[in-house]
Amino acid sequence: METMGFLGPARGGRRDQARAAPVPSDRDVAGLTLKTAEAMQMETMGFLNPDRLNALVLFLFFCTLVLVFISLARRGGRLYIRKIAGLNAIDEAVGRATELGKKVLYPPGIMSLDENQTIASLAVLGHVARMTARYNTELDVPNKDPLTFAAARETVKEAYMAEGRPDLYNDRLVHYVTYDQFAYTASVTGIMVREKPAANFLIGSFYAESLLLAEMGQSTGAIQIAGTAEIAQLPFFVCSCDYTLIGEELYAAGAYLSREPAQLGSIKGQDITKAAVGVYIITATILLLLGSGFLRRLLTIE
Amino acid sequence: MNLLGIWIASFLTLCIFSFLYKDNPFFRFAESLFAGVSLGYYIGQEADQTIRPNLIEPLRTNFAGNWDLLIPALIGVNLYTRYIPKANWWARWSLAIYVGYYVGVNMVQKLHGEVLPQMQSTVVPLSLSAGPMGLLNNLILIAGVLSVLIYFFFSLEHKGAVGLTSRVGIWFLMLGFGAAFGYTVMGRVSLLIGRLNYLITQWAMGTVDALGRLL
Amino acid sequence: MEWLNRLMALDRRWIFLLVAIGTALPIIFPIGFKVSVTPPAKALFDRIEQMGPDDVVLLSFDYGPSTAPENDPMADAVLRHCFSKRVKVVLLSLFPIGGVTMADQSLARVLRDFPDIRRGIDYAHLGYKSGSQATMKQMGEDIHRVFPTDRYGMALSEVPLLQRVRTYDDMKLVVSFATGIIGEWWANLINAQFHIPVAVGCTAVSAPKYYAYLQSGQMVGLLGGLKGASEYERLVIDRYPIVEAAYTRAGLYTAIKGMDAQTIIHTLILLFIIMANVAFFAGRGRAAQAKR
Amino acid sequence: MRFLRLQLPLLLTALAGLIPISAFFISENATRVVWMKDRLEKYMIIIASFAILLGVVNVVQSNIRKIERRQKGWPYGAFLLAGLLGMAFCGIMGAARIGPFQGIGYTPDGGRTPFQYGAEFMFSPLQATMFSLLAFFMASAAFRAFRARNVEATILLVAAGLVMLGRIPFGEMILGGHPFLARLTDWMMDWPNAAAQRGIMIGAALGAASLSLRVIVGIERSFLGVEKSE
Repeated sequence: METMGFLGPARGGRRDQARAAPVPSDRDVAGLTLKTAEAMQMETMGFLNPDRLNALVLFLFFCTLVLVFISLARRGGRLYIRKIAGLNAIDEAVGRATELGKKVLYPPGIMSLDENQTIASLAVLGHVARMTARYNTELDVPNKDPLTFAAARETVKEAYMAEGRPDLYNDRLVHYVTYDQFAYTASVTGIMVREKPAANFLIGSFYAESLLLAEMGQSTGAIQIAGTAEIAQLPFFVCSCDYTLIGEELYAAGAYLSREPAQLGSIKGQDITKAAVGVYIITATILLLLGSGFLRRLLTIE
Repeated sequence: MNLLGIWIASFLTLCIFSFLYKDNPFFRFAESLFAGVSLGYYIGQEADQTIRPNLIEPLRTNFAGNWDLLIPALIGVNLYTRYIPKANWWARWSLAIYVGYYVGVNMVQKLHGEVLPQMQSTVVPLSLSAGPMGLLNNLILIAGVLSVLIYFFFSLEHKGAVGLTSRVGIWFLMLGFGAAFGYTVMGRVSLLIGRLNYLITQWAMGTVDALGRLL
Repeated sequence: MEWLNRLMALDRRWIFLLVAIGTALPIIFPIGFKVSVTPPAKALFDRIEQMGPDDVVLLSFDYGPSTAPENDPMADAVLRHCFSKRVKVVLLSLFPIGGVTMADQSLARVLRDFPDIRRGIDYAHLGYKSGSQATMKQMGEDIHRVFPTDRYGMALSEVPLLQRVRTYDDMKLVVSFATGIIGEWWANLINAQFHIPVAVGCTAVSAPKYYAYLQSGQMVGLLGGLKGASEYERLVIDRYPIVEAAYTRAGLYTAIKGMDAQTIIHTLILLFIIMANVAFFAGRGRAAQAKR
Repeated sequence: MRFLRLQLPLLLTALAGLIPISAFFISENATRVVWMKDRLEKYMIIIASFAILLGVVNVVQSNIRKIERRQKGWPYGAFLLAGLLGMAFCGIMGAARIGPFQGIGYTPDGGRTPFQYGAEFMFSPLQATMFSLLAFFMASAAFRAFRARNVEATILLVAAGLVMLGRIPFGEMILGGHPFLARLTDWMMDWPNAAAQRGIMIGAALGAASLSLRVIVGIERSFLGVEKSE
């Protein structure tokens, strides 16, 4: 993960991976001749890639469940969603900034829109921006990725419109800093020590800068709510922030905050899939114990 | 030229380190310069490594075969319509295409590349063939994965058995986080060693060397 | 009990100062904590030790400046080992951001102590080539086609050493000094297809991943982070006096010095943690008493 | 109008999302689909490159405003612009191969292009130094956070402490040369830590996939700024 931590995001992450060749499969190693033979065989086998049938089954299973629960929720089925402490604390954090007359700082991660965590972060940003609009609290959204910057501007603008406060919105709320991970970190820590925001939201995809931002924010006494699915960075957020959204909690945050039935329904569908995954693991383990590796083999990816 | 460069680099290094004491004009200078230089750096990188080989060169050498590359160029240019008051919502189209594409890529990648293999490596033999320790390890692995998954259940109240299991899940998370924290300290310390070593050997000793040669 | 409160609220700048001193001191005054050698490092050492002056080793520099403090010492140590043993070396880089500079610099550092090692005869430097995976595979067919000229602009056919090196079959070992995925490709792609033994020197953070390749036999040796590098330095120093002289030169950065700093910082952090907890519990005890 | 403003973006998102999904499941000899996916991948890289200027425009605008109005700290805005323009100029001239600007790396004879000079003596050291600050913050975070406040914090603390001890020769010294701590470290990384990571990963992957689906069907649209009321 070291490259991802340092060079990856600095050079634009996924786009670089896209440029590099994908991780090789056995077929690649076997060489071209095999490939053509197999291609001929596949032509007779039809339209679908036989290597990915297991993924297709999972995909269809997952989509069906999520979509079914979305439509059930829309028809008015009541859904229970457990409390997520980090998200309930958002009100408290923005409230404190309002009381103290200080700003709310929201760096939406350092990755582009090609990363789902960024999309998830923007959903939370929409909620936070509506609150700052409602209470007339200053909001500051510094950006590292230019596309995220463009989208964050739309998100915040729409939040201020929705709250009926277009007068409070201006383009300076969301601004661009630089494309380098650590130059961005230097600027954001600069904002933290100079302007002493009362609440810092570190939600999205963060890499090595996570600890720098979180520790610096901690030293200025801000309430900090962090959230990421970058496993390597979670320990630092957990140590230095008041609340941390871990992995899946980040992705669910937008739905949780929106309280829209459709969004909550998707979370229910996701939960059922998770249960199915657990049951599958247990069943496959028992079968393996009885001497059949069949269910385990089904999970093999080419 | 080289020694001058090393002096510049060392000065900037010290400017950044000064922030550890407190915010000061030197750090602010380095911070601003860094923001500017890095942005300029990526403009250069993108121009030379992306725009040139992926857009300009293909269009120049074989326009007929690559004319379609003008489409993304147009989508890219469309991002700037935000500055035209009447068309300031056109940019949405570009964002929609970009987000849509990657959301699709991520969806299959996550299900195929993460869920399936992680499930598979959790299905481990619970037999004594690998010795009692091997069995214990495998049990720990399965228990850990399942309890963490239970922690992530959103639509169940965390009470009773579910609450207990999810608590165990949190313990697993904390153990993992602690271990990972301790493990990372090492790599980070070597970064600092690298910087201090630069200051000591390249800058201090390099300057002494150069002075010696001069005299 | 005032000191307890003060300790709990210790200004972190004191911690910063101690960390700075703890890191800088060993660079200037090496301590030389004893390093125990692990089997994966010894395996790589033994393999090169068994080679003779006719054998060729390929060193791939697959890292950049960001992890140089970890990767540099391993590259230097392996290079010194090969040169002491007169094993022939071919260098190249597949890492786009600064990899080839790493190779240049490592070579320059090591050559200072080996005045009789000749370019083109004892070693060859191919330079950088993009396309990592594809390049690696093409090299299995013909290195001369992938690299028409060497780092210094000379045609490969005119470099004496390379006249007899055309594919992986002409080499005995690949050592990749890697920060990211390229090291894994050597192990799971090139080793699988061309059967040339592979060893990797990786960063501490990625070491656990490589253990899997080691266990499955796709790799013959592993140097993990600064610790692995210091082990290799120790092995080479103990075996070759000429290298020992090189390593005692003032101002040279070595993994052994790095490990000193590492040890001091880890100990320091552990002491901080213990102090903080003692103060925390003492404080809590008093609070409980006050309540009663 | 309403279609262009609201429905078209949602439609484009869904369409763009379905292409890589179907390409993924369709066999590789359906060359058309694969070609289209490869082509789209290239497109995205180009689109993203165009976006960087969007950020540059914003940075230049706001700093010029700062300097013009002599706002607090305006000289820093000037430094920023100087760095930006200087580096960008060398880079663009290098990409176009004009005059002494032959590329952005080293020249064939081993010298540095102006861009490389800036990268090597300003950009890289600044980056590496910021990165190295982590060593300091690791120490201060450990000091503050690792206190045995409750069960969870204690587990965190003990795991971190043991691993740190297991990674240095000192740990072995305490145990009289026995590599127990090093082995314990490896065990913790290989088993409990792997289990935790795997659990997070499976959960997060499902969460991400669910988010993807919400975006594709148009339920989640904050990133577009499309009004909920529209």
